[in-house]
Amino acid sequence: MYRLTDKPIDVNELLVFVGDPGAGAVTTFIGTTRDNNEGRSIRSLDYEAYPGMAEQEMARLGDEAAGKWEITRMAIVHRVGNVPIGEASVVIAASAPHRDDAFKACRYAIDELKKRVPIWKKEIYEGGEIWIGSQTGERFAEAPAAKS
Amino acid sequence: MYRLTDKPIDVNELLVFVGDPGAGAVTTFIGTTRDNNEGRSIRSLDYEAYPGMAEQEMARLGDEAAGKWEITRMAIVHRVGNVPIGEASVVIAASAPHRDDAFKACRYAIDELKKRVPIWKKEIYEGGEIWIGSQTGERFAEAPAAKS
Amino acid sequence: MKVRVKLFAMLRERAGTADARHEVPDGATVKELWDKLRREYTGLAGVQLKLLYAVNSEYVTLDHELADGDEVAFIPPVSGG
Amino acid sequence: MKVRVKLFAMLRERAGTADARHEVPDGATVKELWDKLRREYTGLAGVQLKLLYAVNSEYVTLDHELADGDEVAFIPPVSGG
Repeated sequence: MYRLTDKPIDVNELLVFVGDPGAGAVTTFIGTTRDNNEGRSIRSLDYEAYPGMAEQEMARLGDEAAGKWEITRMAIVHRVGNVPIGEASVVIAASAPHRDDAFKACRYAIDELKKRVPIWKKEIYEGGEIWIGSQTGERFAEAPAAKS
Repeated sequence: MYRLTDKPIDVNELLVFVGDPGAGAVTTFIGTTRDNNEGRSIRSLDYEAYPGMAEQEMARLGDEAAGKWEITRMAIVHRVGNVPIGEASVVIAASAPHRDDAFKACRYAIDELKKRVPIWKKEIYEGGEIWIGSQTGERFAEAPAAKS
Repeated sequence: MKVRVKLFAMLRERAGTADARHEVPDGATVKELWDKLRREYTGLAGVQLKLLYAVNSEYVTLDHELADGDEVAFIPPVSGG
Repeated sequence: MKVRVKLFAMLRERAGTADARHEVPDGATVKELWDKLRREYTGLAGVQLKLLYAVNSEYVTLDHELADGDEVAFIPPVSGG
């Protein structure tokens, strides 16, 4: 299950999806909107994705993880649009016969998602908004204006 | 939240408990009853705990994790009594400002729980039942009978 | 030939469009298309970001040759999660 | 003096009791109590497990001296999770 949604993510739906009588371990990672970042007081986050390619790249992460560890099933759901403080922007679930594989696959998926999946986050903070590029820590609001 | 229960564990209850506006990451570990172990076809598991001490030792794991990593909150709920195949025997949730801490704390908690918290599992399999001691991999059904 | 251009996040905002069709010469590369976009959308001219490029949803390099009908995405540093 | 004995899992099944009161001499150690239990419950005599011991819910060693009213738990290898 690799999906974008503009609704709150239902963690249980992912848990049901990855559940399996042969899987003794399920790990999940839930990324939620924090109320602060680098000293800025955050009101909410806006997420934008490249639909189609984003899901495809998430599925690729799942395939890669299945090649590296013995996992039973994986699910990744990422929210798009406005995400209020405390709500989940991304949920990842991985099931496996044994816990070491489930932990490693889940960690791999979130680490790689942040590097590669075409999704972007804009912080809406007190006094402004700013696109975040976590690959570099760059702040894109500061990009120089067009010269010509 | 460090608790034993003889009812199915509600993952959402733990997620709500660890949720916090300052926490950007929540990890969970869910241990479920597998339908097989070392070639035995498992029907269900029976868990027994030392009430009072079990919760105390789980809370101690949480304190230790909080000393090692920056975590916001932790919850551990372990089920006792009969646990059917596919249902959760233990759920651990950890929230943290950043994901590395949340992953490490969750992993630490389940690894140490399996070593130290006074809880025991009996496998009910096709043709018998057996107490498991995961510290050693020993099978206690094979312990020699009393000699005197 | 015609290609479809997809712009996201800060690129979308700077260009003022998310999705546009552009005419390029046969055999044009992603780089040539990007140079054209920077001429046509003044908001993109000053962009200093390290971009990634995808054609029909697969990552490619700047020298990738386009074909008629391709969907070409310009992908600023991602920040999902 | 009297102490309360708690037995779990395979120890409980072998002894046929989970919870019992036992009289021990003043200054008796956990080891002396365990030896007494093995004499009184024949099912425990053959137990070869590496046990842990807790007094009033804190792990202790075999030479720990008991006090009147202590709750003494004999803890076979755990297998939670």
